[in-house]
Amino acid sequence: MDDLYREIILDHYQNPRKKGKLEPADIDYAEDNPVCGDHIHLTLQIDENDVVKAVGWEGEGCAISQASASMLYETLVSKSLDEIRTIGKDDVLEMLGIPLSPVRLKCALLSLKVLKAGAYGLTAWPGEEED
Amino acid sequence: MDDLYREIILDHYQNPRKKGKLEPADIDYAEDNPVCGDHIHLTLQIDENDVVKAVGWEGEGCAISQASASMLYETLVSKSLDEIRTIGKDDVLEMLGIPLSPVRLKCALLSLKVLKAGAYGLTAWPGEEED
Amino acid sequence: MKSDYSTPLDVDAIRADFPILHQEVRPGVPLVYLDNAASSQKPLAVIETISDYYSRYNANVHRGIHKLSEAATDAYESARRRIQAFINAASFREIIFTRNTTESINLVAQSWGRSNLEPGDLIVSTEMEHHSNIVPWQMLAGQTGAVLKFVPIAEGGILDLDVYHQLLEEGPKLVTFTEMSNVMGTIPPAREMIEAAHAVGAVVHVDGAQSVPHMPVDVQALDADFLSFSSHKMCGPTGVGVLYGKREILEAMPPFLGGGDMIKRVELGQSQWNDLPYKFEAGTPAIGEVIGLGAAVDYLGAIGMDKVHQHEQAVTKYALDRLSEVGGVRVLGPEDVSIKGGAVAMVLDCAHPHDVAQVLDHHGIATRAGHHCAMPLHQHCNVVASTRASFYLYNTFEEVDRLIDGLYKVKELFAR
Amino acid sequence: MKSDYSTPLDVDAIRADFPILHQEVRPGVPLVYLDNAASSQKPLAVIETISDYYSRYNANVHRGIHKLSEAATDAYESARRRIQAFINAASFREIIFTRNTTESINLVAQSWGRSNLEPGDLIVSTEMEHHSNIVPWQMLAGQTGAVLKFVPIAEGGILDLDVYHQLLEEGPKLVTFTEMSNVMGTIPPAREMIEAAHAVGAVVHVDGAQSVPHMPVDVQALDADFLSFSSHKMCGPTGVGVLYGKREILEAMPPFLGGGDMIKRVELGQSQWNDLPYKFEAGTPAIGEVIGLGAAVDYLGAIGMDKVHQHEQAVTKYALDRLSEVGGVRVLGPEDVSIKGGAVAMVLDCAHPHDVAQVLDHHGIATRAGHHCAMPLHQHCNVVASTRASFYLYNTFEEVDRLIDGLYKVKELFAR
Ligand SMILES: Cc1ncc(COP(=O)(O)O)c(C=O)c1O
Ligand SMILES: Cc1ncc(COP(=O)(O)O)c(C=O)c1O
Repeated sequence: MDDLYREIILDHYQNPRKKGKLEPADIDYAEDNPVCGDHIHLTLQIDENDVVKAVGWEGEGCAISQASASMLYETLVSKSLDEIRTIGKDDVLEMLGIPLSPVRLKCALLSLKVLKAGAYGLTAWPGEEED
Repeated sequence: MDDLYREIILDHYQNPRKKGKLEPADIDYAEDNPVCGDHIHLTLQIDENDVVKAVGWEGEGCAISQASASMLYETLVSKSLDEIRTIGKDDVLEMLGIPLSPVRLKCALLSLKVLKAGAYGLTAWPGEEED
Repeated sequence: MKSDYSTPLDVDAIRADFPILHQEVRPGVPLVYLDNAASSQKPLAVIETISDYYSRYNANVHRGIHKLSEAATDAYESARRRIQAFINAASFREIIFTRNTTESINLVAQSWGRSNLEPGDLIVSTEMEHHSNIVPWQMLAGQTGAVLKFVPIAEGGILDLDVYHQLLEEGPKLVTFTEMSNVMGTIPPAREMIEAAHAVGAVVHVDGAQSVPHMPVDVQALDADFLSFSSHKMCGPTGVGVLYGKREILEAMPPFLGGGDMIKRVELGQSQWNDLPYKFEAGTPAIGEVIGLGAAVDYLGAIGMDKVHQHEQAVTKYALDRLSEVGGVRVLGPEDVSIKGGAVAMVLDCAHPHDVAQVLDHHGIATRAGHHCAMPLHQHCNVVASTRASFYLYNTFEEVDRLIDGLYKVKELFAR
Repeated sequence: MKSDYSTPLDVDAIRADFPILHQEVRPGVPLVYLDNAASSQKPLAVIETISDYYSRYNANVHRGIHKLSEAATDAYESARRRIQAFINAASFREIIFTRNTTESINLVAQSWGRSNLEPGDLIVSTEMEHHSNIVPWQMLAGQTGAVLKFVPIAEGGILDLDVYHQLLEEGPKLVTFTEMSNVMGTIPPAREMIEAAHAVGAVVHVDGAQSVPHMPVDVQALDADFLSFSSHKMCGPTGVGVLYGKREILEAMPPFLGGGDMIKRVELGQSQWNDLPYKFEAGTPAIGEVIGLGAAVDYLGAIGMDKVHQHEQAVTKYALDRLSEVGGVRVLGPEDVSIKGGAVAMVLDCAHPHDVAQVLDHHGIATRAGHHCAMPLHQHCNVVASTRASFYLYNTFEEVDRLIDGLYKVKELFAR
């Protein structure tokens, strides 16, 4: 049971960071995980140097999807879009640090997918860009 | 091998009776066996008492379908439409007198089907009227 | 505890027939399979029928003049007749093999719908439907200009029949609804609904994906014009579904897919369609799977669908009663098992449905989490998702106890 | 006799893999299965893969958060990737599972065709096609007002490429042809034909029902836009087929069937489609059968499709040479095995094709008689039907001898 949900995941799930919707936002993007109905809506304010000034997000869903959003989005402020581009599937999985089945992988990666789609228009799931 | 094709079937196949097309005809009907491309075209002249005056048929196909047509249609002259109506699947099979698999059954019964469809508008395969 | 809940089935004997049930998902954790509404397990008789087909008499059907093809054709057509008997259809010609319920519904929408509907014509479905009984009608409405309206869900997870009757007054051309909800288990009064729809001249399609596997269904008693169901949910293999249709309606319909077997004659300029049911079975059918479904209906028929239904009612009642003890659990849909099949969708206060399923899986209990292909229903219930336990003839009261124990573990983990 | 004909396969070892081959159709009469173009037999590995799926990890795919569903999803998607590799597709998203070749072709006709063709647009097919590659286009032409023209068959059973190039000058929107005739075995110059069609802007569909099972097919080398084939003809189970399509073309196409799994979101008013390939896989797929097909391509791939093809060429050459000794036998199509697969359709002077097949069956030899779903081709050959022997990797030179002996018996019976 121990490795099923780590303490930090339950903490981010129960106390999500950076919740809220920025208005106006330079990047404003929302998506669902069709498999299960998880939903994440991300808003970012970007300064003239392409650096993230502020982050706000809203969402509903399982502990994995919401904790992953909270953990990931918390790290975005003061990162440049170029830096953010390098964040990959493995970074998010490492952050979560638990074994995930393919279905739950989508829960875990929805936050990253929304980020990449909102910021760069990428539509593939992280890790599946090369299909 | 003996019971595969009886002598009489080979005889009717190689020397078909009543071949030809009547013109004019009171009943004129043709049909295929879609499974295998057997084709039978039957023409009948009927007198004012609903009795068959003359029979002519044309066809192409396997020994079973053509022998069955020859054997069946040979018996029609001077029968009334009412008598013909009573001819059934089993009569034809008895006439042929060999065991038939379901596919070959259609070969064997095409002649009867054409007769029933031409004379009474029945569209079902003989034996399947009650589906 | 279970003395109040009586089943007509010898469940131990039934479980012995299902090889998959006797496994541990992790060492020491035996499988409890409660995902039957998604897909059922298969008895050995079905698995062996399929192996036997491929090992002894596999061949293409209908056109072959050789022993294997004759044997395959016999078995394929015999399965059709046993499936016909299973739902009491009047003729084998009314049994069309498709891939699944979804394809059956699309066949009706595309063949019947496109040739019968005009702009402004009304199609009535319900908010309780599986996506497979919504999307094909949306597509059809887009293609024909027909209008699609939905019977809402009323208090208690049942259809709002007042609205249904109001919609009937608008003179729909087609009415379609599920005979058992795959989420809430709701069993609507199908016969009365069909009668009322017929009274205003509508053609009625019934989604039998959940009802046919779980209770007796008699298409002639129902007087349904169409009924769709899937093999994989009723002890049969994947890859095959059934569309039942009344013969005179099917006769008048144009074909759905074109190709081999569904024609009598092909010339370059035109083709002539084959007789029913072959007109609707283009190409090589799912021969082994149809034969497998034949073995499945033999299996279910020998047990008796009335008993299967009674057993599931008893297990469901027990589950509902025990769930009410847990606290913080909201069960979607009716609580009266006389109008509810064995699908129990729930939402816990303390945890998301996915997390519930994940923790349950950790304890060997297979349930399903998500919208169960019924987003509008979940929207109506004001939830994004639910965790669903769904029962079948081989589930036991002890397995319900395991489920309840699992839910207590969920609460422990999340309700801190 | 067979010393001239060399095969790269250890056919005895291969035969040992196919349980069905080791039977007598009547006491003392062993089965000779020469109906492979209709449907192939299945190796034990495929049969056991299917049983194993139903016995150990059967569950619905894609949405489940439990061990069985994860295992089923893994196996299903892994099969997709091995099938992708088998035909060298660029992405797993280009592999869509259907019921059979026929459904694959209908999918292209209905989804691509209905959204891309206008009245007067030209579709080019050929006279050599299986009905499944004619009827869907006839239906589409009827629905859209497009015009369907056919490349005729030239002397020697090959396509008349002069006419093909003339038709291309008319600027067809779609060209469709078989990569191997199921009657005459003809293998047209597919790559050149596709290149020429692309040069005039046509989209090309290739019917791979016979080519994919019998020779190496590389969709990227071919540059086909669509390729259709069936599992049951390539050592896999019935109930599943494949449509390959180039990703950018598939992306632009509307869905074919609506329902569960092919959507991202369903609201009562509208739905949003899922990503490829799921957009085209509505409802519960043929899970067990796809996994079985995965085992089949593993089996064929391990042997090597080039070797399968060489073996069939050797057996076919031997058959053609021996047939020429019999006398009174007309073989349809090419005699050069470099452009002919292992389908040998023949017409005897003395007996109807049905009767030939029936007598052969009496001697244990399974062939097929009729039009083989290719009426226009037979019309071109001026015959109503033919008897077809068709070979696969497990057929032997001795079995060809049995066929020839059988034909002598036919002559004995009928040529009196
Ligand atoms: C060339 C060709 N195309 C299409 C088909 C149709 O295949 P299926 O019946 O599996 O859909 C066949 C099979 O007979 C064929 O040989
Ligand atoms: C009520 C209902 N309708 C339709 C379907 C679709 O069935 P299939 O996926 O077998 O096409 C399901 C299965 O989930 C169902 O429960």
